[in-house]
Amino acid sequence: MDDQPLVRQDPWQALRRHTRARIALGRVGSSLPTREVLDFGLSHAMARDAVHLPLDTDALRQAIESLGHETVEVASRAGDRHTYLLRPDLGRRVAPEDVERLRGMARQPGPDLLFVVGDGLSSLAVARQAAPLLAAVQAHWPEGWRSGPVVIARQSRVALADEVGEAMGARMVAMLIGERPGLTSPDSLGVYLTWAPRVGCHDAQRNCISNIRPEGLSYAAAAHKLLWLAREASRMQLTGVGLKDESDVSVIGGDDAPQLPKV
Amino acid sequence: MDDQPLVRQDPWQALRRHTRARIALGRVGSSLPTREVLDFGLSHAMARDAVHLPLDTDALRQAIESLGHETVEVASRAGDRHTYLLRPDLGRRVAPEDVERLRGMARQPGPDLLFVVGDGLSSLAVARQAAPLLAAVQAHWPEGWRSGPVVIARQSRVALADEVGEAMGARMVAMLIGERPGLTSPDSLGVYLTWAPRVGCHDAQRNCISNIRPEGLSYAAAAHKLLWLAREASRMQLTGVGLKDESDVSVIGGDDAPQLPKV
Amino acid sequence: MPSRSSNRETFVAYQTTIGGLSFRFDSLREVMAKATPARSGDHLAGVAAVTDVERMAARLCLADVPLKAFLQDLVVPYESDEVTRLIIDGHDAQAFAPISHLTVGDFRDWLLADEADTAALAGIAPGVTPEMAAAVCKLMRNQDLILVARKCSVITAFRDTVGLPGRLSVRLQPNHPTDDPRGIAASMLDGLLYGAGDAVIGVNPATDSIPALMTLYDLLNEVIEQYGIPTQSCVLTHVTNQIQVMEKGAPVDLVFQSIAGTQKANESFGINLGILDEAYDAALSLRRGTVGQNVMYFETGQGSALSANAHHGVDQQTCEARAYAVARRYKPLLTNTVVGFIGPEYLFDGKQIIRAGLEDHFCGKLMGVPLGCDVCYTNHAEADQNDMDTLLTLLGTAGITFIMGIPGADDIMLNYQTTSFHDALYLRKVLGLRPAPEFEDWLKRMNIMDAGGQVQPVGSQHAMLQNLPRNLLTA
Amino acid sequence: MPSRSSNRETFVAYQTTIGGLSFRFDSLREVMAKATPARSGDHLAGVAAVTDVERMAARLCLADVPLKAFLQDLVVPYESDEVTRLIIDGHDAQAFAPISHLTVGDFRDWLLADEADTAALAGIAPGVTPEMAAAVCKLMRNQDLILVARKCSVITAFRDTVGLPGRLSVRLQPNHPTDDPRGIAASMLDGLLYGAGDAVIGVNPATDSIPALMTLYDLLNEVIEQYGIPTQSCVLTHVTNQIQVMEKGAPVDLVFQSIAGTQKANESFGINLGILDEAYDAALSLRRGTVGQNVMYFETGQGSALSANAHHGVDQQTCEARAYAVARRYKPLLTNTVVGFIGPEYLFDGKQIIRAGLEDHFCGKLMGVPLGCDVCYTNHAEADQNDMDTLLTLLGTAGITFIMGIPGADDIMLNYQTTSFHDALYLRKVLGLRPAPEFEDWLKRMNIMDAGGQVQPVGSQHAMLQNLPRNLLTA
Ligand code: B12
Ligand code: B12
Repeated sequence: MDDQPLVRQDPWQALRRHTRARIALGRVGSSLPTREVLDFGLSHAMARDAVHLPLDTDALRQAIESLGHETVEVASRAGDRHTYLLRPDLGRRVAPEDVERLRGMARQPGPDLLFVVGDGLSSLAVARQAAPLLAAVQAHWPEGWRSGPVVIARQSRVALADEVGEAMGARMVAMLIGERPGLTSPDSLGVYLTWAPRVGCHDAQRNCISNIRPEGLSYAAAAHKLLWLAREASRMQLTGVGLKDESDVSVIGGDDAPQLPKV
Repeated sequence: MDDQPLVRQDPWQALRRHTRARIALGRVGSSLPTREVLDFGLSHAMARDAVHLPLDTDALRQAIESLGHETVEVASRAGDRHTYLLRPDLGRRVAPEDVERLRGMARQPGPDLLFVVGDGLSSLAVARQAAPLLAAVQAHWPEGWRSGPVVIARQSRVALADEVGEAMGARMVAMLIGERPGLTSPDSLGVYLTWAPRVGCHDAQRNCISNIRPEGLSYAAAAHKLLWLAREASRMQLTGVGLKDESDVSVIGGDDAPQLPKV
Repeated sequence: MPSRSSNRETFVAYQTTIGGLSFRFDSLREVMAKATPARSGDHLAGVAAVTDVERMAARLCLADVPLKAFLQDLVVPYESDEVTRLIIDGHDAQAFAPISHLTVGDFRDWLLADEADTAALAGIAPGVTPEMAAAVCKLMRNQDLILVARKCSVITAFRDTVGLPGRLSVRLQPNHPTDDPRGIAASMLDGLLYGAGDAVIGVNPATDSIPALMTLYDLLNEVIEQYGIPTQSCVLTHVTNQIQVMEKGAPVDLVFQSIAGTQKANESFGINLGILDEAYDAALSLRRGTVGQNVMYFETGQGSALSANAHHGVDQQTCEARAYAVARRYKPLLTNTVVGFIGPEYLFDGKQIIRAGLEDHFCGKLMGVPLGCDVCYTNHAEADQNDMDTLLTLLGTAGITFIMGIPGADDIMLNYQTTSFHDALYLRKVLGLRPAPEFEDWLKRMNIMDAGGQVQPVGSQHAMLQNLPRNLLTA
Repeated sequence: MPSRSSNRETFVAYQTTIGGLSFRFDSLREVMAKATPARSGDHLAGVAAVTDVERMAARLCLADVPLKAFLQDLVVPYESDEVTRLIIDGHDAQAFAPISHLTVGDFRDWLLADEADTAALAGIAPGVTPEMAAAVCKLMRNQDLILVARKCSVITAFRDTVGLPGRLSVRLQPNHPTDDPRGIAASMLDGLLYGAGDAVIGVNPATDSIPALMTLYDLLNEVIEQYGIPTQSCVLTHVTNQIQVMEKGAPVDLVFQSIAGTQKANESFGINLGILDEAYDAALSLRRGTVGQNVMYFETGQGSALSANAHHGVDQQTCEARAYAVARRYKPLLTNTVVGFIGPEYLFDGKQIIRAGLEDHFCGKLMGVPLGCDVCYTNHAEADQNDMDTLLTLLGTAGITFIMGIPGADDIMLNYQTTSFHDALYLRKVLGLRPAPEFEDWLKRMNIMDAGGQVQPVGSQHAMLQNLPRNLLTA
């Protein structure tokens, strides 16, 4: 067994340029080579840390305010990370005192589209992608639409935006939230758009745009999709399964929004 | 499959009178019948509780004192049950203030045989078997042997007796300790006898008598064995692998000590 | 019929006494929940037993409940839940007859007897309601779940035959965070050359956009045709999207949907039985299967009903089994429990994930559903690759129908770790399992598998590398 | 030779950098300890990695260590430890040659390659030191430990042949809290009628008394002769007692001893290699074996060295592997890791017990030792029967040589839960494993096993029930 290399390489290494998926790893017998097992283990150790990394709200607030937005900070009812992980029910609700504060800030009529930025399962995602995405949205903000302050939420789940939106009297709310960190994508942002937000909305009543980060969906593409969906939602007075995303068709007309990769 | 009973009984049920082992349980296919799985699960739930049951030192002290012994209470360095379970090193050492107290009580010359009663892994064992065993020992106490106070120790391991014995200047120490609780024997007591106890003695330097409880080794038989070993230890100036238990031979002479079951 | 759920009051409370302590449970639902092995989701829901002894007390009660009681004492009301109605109205009394006289405890004994062979188990499957399966499961040890599941056989077919004894199929899951067709094709090739893909080539699209989905269908279809692979494709978007693309003429092999065990949970997924019926009929009418017409692929997973606050006080394992009743209605090719997928709030650690995986597989198979398992965990759970190896090996022994296959076990779009192509080879090797027969023939024809049935390394001159999928050439 | 251990200083410190953070380890011993999967014993000893990232850093370092380094950089000093001397002086350089150029990381790759078949693995075994086995083990996933162990074959014999491929043997462990011969005989009968006992009939005596031990030997010997069982007996008392009873003419088949991986730990057990040599010679001279002369039975288990404060800063898994070097010297019939036996201070929960069981089995087999496993837990550990089912099934898949068999899994003398006769039948059934061939023939002759190889219920007229062991008659 000495004349053969220990690890049998896969001869399709070149395809690696098309994806960050762990393809062409090679094999020993039918198993993963040691170097891949170690690399994977290291990624796992780091991804676990990413889950627990607290959100630097100061830095985020500054980044968002520098775009010209007001910000408000709220906390969910999950007091710490451990509670957050085991009690999604608490992560979906705004701390009572913060609800009051939001109600106090509400204006009549409320925002057409309110933004909530929540740490979710990856504060890294929010730290890296939230401000650039907001900037991209701003660049194409629909004429005449009222905005509101950007609400920054700690220990939050997607549905927390419902209570925020309700308290602020928003027509629609977009939750920008850290998706759970993966080994290769520890900083991926998801956006969940909900028409007529109120406590008790369910997920079939939202639309989702996911995998937003430089190696995933670009800010520009995500912003385009979000505004397309928001406009349609406004027209149809709903979000969720009833609202089908045809945004890629509309771009074919020569709009300046970037296209998704095509075959 | 309807004419046969669901559970195939084993036709050697009668042998159950010879042992509390779970024999002749019957079978379904080759698996345990449901009733046995449930019975086992219940025993497990209860045995787990037994591990955590704290020792009622007041009751134990009274029982021992009513035999005419003085008692002293000490604690190990393991502050609570959780620490105790994970830190045997701490359970083997007497709390520093208690060591001082013991040293203060030591007389010259020290006891020939000192008793330590430790909760170990089953406070139930100690609560039930310690006083009766001490009584049985007392009944055959060697003439002229000095005793000492009975030391009651919380959160203790076997080796804790070494430090106690050393502090009290004992020639020998016998640790009466709760063995880990089994499903069928949650209250079994073990005795570990150590010649010239001092911190750092190892287990090859002790003798052990185990499974003391009414359904196991009787108090009388255990006491007989212990005193036989103690006398021999005294003669040979050692305990441990060098001291072989021949106590069952000596009883054949017509001694009044009870015999172990024989073929 | 509507009177069924109100019958519940006619049952006396469930109670038992242990060592002087008396335990009382107000409903069958409560007995079921408290009898369940500990898991975080049931704690979250507030329905779990508080002590080990209370848990055993509930099991003792449960063991004495007659199976018939589950047809009367309904854990979710008949009137307000279409899944309950499906279970009750669709119950096959004839199939149930051989076990109708048994208690839950007896049922476990019955299942483990050697007389309960593959045929006997297949015979009773339509008579087993999800609640019966869940109940008996709670009395069973891991080894029981393995032993009985192994005796069950559920065989389905589309372009190949899935679930034959001694076989293990793999879903090839070539996900990409932007659905980039080159990225997806590259992962497909990786998987095919590692012998994976006989269950389905199923991609989770990052996008929800109809035009982009159409593109994906074409891509999958082209690769399957280009290499003549006896397998089926699937795009795991919302079922309503799939209905739309079928109308637009997309080449849809399998229709996918996530399903849950209560009407309300399904509503939170934006579905109901009517929508599923519609999709099912549409897919059947395409007649794209060659060796069979099982056209549905479902995913389930403990915790989804609770997450949607739609669990009605029912424990998550019972909710999960109810989802299999939904699946069963549509004779699916595949049903997949994504067991550690959601997170630690439902299954805290490796131990809970392992147990749940075995439970789900057992309940599904007992009910006659072709259960596979996404042996997986997230980075916020207390689990690691060793736990996955463990569950994988146990499920292989239990006769799991299929598992996932992903490059290097790392899903770069869904952000979790599942099983890799290498893992599948491990399992096939260590337990002597083979792919679906049609796919196995194809692997041999393509010189991916040797005569001894081992998937061997291919050289750079391999036919598939010389003849790449179209979109990889135009890169 | 004595210079070996001081050579350590010539090695540079082990270090690696991860994402800007640099990790440094002062010794190979430290790298080994920190590379180990998390377990309570290493925390107790203060040698475990503090974070997951530090653990991975240690593994990265360890992967680059040449196997040769383990012959130089000794984890326990050569001068002061006879186990180290045994390892170094007994190292077979010729057997080591095929792997001598490898690093630890390469060694894992080498082991997993298909070319590393049973013969190749047997060839290197005498060249594998415990530290090499422990090191590579730390880089391996559970599935790797299973896959490689499965390829290893260690066959031994006394009155039957243990360790043949496709076979699983069982130690019948008929313990009783007062060594009551009727109680012991009753448990023996129970086990034999369930097809258990081909590894050994081995009783742990509650007593340490020489006369009482003589009685036990006679009892075991009589039952074996009465039924003509092709198996061996053992009384698990201290080896010095066994030397005494052999002198007194007791019918000793196997000599037993608990062993550990350092001289100091063995001293705390009251033994050293000299004592073991003496016992070994004495047992060999009795020539009581028929088909072979493997006369020793050892037990080991992670944590014993640390418990005796005799671990020298070495992690518990490496200490354990060193115990196999002691075992190997005596060509034992059986070596048994009692994996969850001691308690949670060394292996906290089911997960740690499962991992340790797989590690021990792998290391033992790799070193050429006939490893069995006492798949067990105590009531103070966080484990239950489900964990045992899991480990049992994994070890069966990995080709474990033997397991324990106890009535109902409950040892009423040692106070812990191990595997039952039923568990052994489960494992044999689900994986198609058979007992030792001579014992299998006996089971068939005795109408305990049917022609299909299944152990079937016997009727009350069964020959063994009609002809009870003597002491059960005189009850
Ligand atoms: C976890 C998860 C689920 C879980 C959610 C249960 C739970 N309690 O977490 C389950 C398995 C039930 C699920 C189901 C579905 N999901 Co999903 N899911 C995810 C995943 C992997 C992670 C989400 C996350 O990290 N959220 C962040 C945390 C902090 O928020 P949270 O409040 O804890 O989680 C909530 C949301 O995740 C929400 N949610 C989950 N999936 C979806 C999908 C849609 C369309 C919406 C509106 C909401 C939603 O449910 C959770 C509870 O409220 C993402 C992939 C990703 N990279 O993000 C896909 C993802 C969001 N899901 C997706 C899809 C398509 C679905 C389904 C529609 C599939 C189907 N055909 O049935 C269903 C139904 C969704 C619904 N209406 O409820 C797509 C969305 C594509 C898109 N752009 O619209 C994604 C991006 C993955 C994919 N590409 O397939 N999902
Ligand atoms: C756990 C255990 C062990 C563990 C101890 C490691 C540990 N850290 O716990 C291991 C596996 C290493 C072990 C080894 C042996 N044990 Co042991 N062990 C037990 C067991 C099951 C439980 C003990 C217990 O609960 N202790 C109570 C707790 C609270 O105390 P602890 O401080 O945590 O534990 C200490 C003692 O248990 C001590 N210890 C353990 N076994 C023995 C045996 C002897 C002779 C002595 C002196 C001390 C000793 O070691 C521990 C650490 O210091 C008992 C059975 C029982 N029902 O009690 C048998 C038991 C005590 N052991 C026994 C024997 C024979 C042995 C061995 C001599 C076997 C052999 N041939 O090598 C060896 C060597 C013992 C030694 N000199 O160190 C016999 C003793 C018979 C007798 N009357 O003398 C018993 C009764 C079981 C049996 N019947 O086989 N044992």
